[in-house]
Amino acid sequence: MVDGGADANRIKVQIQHEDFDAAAEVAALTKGRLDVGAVVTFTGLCRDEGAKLTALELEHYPGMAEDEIARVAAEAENRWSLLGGVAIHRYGKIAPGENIVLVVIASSHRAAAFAAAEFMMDYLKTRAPFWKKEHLADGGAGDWVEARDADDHAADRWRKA
Amino acid sequence: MVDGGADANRIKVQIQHEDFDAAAEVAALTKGRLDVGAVVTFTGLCRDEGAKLTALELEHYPGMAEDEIARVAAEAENRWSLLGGVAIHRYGKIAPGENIVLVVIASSHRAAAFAAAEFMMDYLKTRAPFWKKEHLADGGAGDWVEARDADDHAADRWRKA
Amino acid sequence: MAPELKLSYFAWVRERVGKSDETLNPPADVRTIADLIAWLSSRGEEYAYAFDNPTVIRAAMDRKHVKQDSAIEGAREIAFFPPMTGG
Amino acid sequence: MAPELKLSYFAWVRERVGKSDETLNPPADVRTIADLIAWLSSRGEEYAYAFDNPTVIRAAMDRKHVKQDSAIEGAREIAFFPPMTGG
Repeated sequence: MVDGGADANRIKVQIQHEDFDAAAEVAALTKGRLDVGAVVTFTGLCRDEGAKLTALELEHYPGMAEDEIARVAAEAENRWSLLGGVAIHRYGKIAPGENIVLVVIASSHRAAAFAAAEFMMDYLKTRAPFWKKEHLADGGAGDWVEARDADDHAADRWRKA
Repeated sequence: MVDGGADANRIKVQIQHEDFDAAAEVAALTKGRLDVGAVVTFTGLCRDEGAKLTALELEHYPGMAEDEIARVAAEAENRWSLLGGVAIHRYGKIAPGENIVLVVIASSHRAAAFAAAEFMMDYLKTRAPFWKKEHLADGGAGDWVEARDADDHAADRWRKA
Repeated sequence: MAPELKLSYFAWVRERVGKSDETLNPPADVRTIADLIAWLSSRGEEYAYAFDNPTVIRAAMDRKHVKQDSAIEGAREIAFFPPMTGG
Repeated sequence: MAPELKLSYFAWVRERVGKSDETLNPPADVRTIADLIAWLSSRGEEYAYAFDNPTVIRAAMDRKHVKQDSAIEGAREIAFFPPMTGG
């Protein structure tokens, strides 16, 4: 068993415009490790909403975006027994079919990996300072995407748990 | 939006000895699609249990393994609005650090993708006819891995939902 | 003549029985999976050992999970195995 | 002299205010986030428009989420924005 030390088990957080490579992130997390039994990967992609959109523009609050996702990550590390993870959120103009967000969680067991990954996404959705503006296919000015009550409810679930 | 027809939204099931390429499966599921907003990937790996094991030997019931995972997949397609998926389970001798099982679920929204992927894994654990035998590092004859009550409870959760 | 029935064994059930499959003709009064387990157990030490604790034994009929009180009439293949540990 | 406070605006709050940030010196009786919203709203139409419906406005103080009844004393940077839609 390769022991990468305490830091190897921490969740890495990155905010970037560039695309990410989910497979490379998973490979880096599991490389040389024989204690990882479960890896859950969530990829969020830009949808075209039935050909309505040509892009989403993601605005973010630099500095706070990293800090807030790191706080969510620290909470996940605290709640579950994890062996590492990655959270990457893109900003800027993103076309339908492109990646927006990546969360990878490695653990010995699947229940912790699933729970931590879903928790990260639910919290990130409602707490990370990102806002999406639509670019419309018809050339018109798009709206800011409205926050969904379902996302608040999804995040609230974890308080009762 | 590329419409691959009804079959493009079905979950593909494969039982094989060979390793799988999770990234290639995800790429195939999302290629050319602009309606996928969420992809959840679960990879189950062989652990060495603190250097105790040199391998796991996975025995399976050919024919029934495919059928049973296909039944679990059909149930997931029925319960959630999915845009495609893959379930691959390996058999034979698998070394620590190697892949055992892959479940990928694509959906418009993350809640369905997470739920369907976790449901697939919980059901697959307790219903798919696979059995693991340990190969011990000290050369001794290993035991058959015992079924965990936690897995039965995980599967039972979905009945109440 | 009783119909032929293929029996398959997996994991430690297979190891204890000493074979992975066989074709047998159970008598007519063997009507359920539980009857079949009892009948097999009477056929020799290896079966008695394999079916030592019938409550942990799982069964599949024609590749579908069945309970031990299920009728076996019409079955072509019945498999016995311990609780599954895949995934 | 009142201490300088950096204010940042994001998404449609930024668009309505017409700038992404500015440095202001709120009067001493502006003690909470809610006070700050009320004071800003009194400074011009663009602010009144941005803070039209204060209940939907979210705030962060020195890059941490805060409620509108939070005291702003000691803050260096306060940001206003709509509910987040990342992920």
